[in-house]
Amino acid sequence: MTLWLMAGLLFTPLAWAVLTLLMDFRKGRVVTWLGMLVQLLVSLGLWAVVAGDGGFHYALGGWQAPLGIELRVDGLAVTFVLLTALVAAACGWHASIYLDPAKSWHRYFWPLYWFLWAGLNAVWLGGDLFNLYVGLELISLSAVGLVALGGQAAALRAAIRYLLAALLGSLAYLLGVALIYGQSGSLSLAGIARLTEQSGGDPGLAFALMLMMFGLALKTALFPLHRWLPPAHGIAKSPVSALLSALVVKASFYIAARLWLELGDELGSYALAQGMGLLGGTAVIWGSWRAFLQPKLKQVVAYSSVAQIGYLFLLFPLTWGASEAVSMQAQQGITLQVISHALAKAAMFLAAGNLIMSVGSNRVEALAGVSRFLPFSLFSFGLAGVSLMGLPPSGGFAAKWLLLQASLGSGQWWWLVVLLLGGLLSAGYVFRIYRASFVEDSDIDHFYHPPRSLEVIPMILALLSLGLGLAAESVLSIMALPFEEGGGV
Amino acid sequence: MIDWLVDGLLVLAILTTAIATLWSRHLFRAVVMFIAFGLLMALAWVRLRAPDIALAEAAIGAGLTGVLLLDAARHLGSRGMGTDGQEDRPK
Amino acid sequence: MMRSPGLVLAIVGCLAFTAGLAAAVGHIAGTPAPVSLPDVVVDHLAASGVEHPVTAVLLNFRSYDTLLEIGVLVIAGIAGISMARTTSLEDPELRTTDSLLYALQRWFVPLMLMLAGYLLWAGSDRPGGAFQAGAVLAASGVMMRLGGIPMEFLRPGLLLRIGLALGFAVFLLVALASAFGGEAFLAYPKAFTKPLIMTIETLLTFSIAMVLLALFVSAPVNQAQEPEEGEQK
Amino acid sequence: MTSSLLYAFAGVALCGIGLFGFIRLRHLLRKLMAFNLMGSGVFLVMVGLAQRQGEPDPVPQALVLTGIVVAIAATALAVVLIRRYYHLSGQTTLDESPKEPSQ
Repeated sequence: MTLWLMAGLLFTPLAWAVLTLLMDFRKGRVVTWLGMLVQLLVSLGLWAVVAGDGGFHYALGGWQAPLGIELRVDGLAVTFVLLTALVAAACGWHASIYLDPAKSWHRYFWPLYWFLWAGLNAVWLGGDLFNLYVGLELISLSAVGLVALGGQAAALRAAIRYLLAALLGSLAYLLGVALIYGQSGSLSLAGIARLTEQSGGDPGLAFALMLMMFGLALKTALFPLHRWLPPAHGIAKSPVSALLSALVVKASFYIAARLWLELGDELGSYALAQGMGLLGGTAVIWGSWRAFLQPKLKQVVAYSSVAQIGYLFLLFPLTWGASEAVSMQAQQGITLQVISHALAKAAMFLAAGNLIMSVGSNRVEALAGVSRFLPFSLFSFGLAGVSLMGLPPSGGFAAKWLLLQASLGSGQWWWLVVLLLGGLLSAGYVFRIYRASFVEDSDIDHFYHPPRSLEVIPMILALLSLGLGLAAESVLSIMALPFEEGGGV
Repeated sequence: MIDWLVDGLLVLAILTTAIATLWSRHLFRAVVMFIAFGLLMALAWVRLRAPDIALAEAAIGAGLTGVLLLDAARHLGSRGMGTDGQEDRPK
Repeated sequence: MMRSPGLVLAIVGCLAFTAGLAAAVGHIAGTPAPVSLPDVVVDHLAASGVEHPVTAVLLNFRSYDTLLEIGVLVIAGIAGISMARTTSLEDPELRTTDSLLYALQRWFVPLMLMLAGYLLWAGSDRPGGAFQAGAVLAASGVMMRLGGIPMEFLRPGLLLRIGLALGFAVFLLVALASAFGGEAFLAYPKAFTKPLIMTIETLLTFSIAMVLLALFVSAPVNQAQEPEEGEQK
Repeated sequence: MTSSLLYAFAGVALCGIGLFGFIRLRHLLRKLMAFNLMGSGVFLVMVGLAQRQGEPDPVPQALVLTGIVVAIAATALAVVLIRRYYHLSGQTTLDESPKEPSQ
């Protein structure tokens, strides 16, 4: 059973990429719906298997690490696989209605979309450092292709900038891998973690870890390396922006977090941990402030991503040298933040796409009067905003509550400032959109009405993000499952 | 001893062509330097006893990338001198 | 020349990076690696179906990397042709009258095709393999194109897309079949390992060449707008 | 010190040169070439460091082959994007305002 689920999980996105490449947009859409269903069922099945029996290593090609590549199928990985299935299916569904089938280049949306999904799954499950590099490149290149789709000058500019940043980030990561391989002779993360635990810290490896952290932070758009993100996420088509903000930036962060949790104790340092946290905290405040100032709706949402990504980097100071309990709280808080931000930000971008489609302009002022015509999408936008602000009972609230406890538990009270100020500032930019859309003296009285299904999708995502706070316990329980040790000598 | 001499000269040549690639005044010459760099890299791989990579580097690194960049350099240089004037700017 | 603070920062940053990296390499070079992977590879070489260790690593031990890597190549090809707005590949500008190029093409192209064939065949027991052969094949295609040979199959149509994906699709099918027939995704059945690897390599050569050629062809931009196939003017 | 290690240090230098070029050069094709130089540097470190005892190691060699293919894919895609961008905007850099060449 597990064998079938794993094969299905790895095979479906790649196979669907090939299938949809051979079709035009309309046929590709129908085939994609089928693929989403398969992928959702397989992800759900795997989640249930892991929830029931615990995690395991999966040796590809039957070759054990370090010779072969082993996948690490644990609670966290399958949670993210399931999250990806949910969000990607929602974005794909939205795209299948949102994108114009008459434009010939939109046929290439589907294969790129499926390759992106395949890359994400490869990263969540990856347990081999070089394989993670290839997975990252799979994600980056398909994401760049999606941003550039359509080929207008501004989109190309954003895509080139994105591509260059992503390539530099991957190269820094790969250089770290080269050093680690030179030192330990292995590429399996589990094996390397065991080796460093035995031999203790090593300056060469510590430098490698720093290089990898730099590369991954660049790909995650951590302040001050964030400048490629707003143009790319702002200019892409809304379903693409949703995918990029909700999932793609999380992939590189996920690798950074995995490396940190496995190797950070031996190879990290207090300065590195605090430095990452400081940059994250600055990102929260700077990103929120910039979001507040943006004249364009999608730029507001994109800068909000820069801010929300900042919270994730609090993982580093909150787990370094902390007690088991505090570290666990921080990890749980970050996991919830990843999930709730993914759901909320996807909802926000999709709703923003609907609003832009409705008023025919991407400027915030142009939203005047939209509250009368499109209350449903505006409401989804607001609900997602509630989660970003961290108000109860949203997932964002549960996440920040855990982070708050971890900050107090480890005696690092200064992160409270970030948590509180970030919430207030995000309230600022969400209410700014609301105020603009409730302005009554609008001279436009004609609004285009997007199909109802386009409005339903962001609503579902926003409600999930809101409800996550109530189900936080059960979502997090799978993380604490036993994991089959061994593998990766 | 002679081995060290060969390796040392090769490394020196690689670094020189690398610098020449980035800071040649003319884009076209830079690309030619890049191709030369690729061929020297292929030699370096032979010295590192990695003939597979040497073949790939010669075919892909020097050959295809070179042609791709040459074609692009010709195109980007054809409509006037670009707008940033990186090439035609006096030093 | 103006010395901006940015330049100073970049110089200092790059020097610090280089020095740190050199120190790390120097430090690591002084320590023996705890795991010797080459020995493990040699131990399992007999079971890999090929005699050349690099090919064994690429197409058997770490075949998942290779599968995803071909995926990366296909993505680049897709993104590239999604930008292409070429009318016909018989671009008059490209039809050269250069007699040197003509002679080169006359003699070189068959030679290069033979070289590609040799590299592919050699891959199982000595240096060579799908990547090198595919690159040489693509290079001969580039030459043919520079010589003005039309090569209609490179138009962004169904045929091109099949060509792009063929090697990848077959690789994927083998992976899936091995998952259902055997023990794991990508675990080839013992008896068929060598023929399977050879089949995959042959088709990969073809597809790698197609992707690289498609990217070369879609790079030039011209004004012409032409509806793709399946669309009416 | 073996000759493999010499190449590893050459790779270190290439990484430094490439990084500096990548940051400072503004012409997109030059940036792309700087990226490729840096990539070659990383590959040299990977193989040179792993083979410091002098014996060839097929694993990093295979990784570098994979890396070269990924690099050409990225380079070729970047060239397509850059050429189309130039065609549409007439620019060869990402600068906001195409005046005032500094450096």
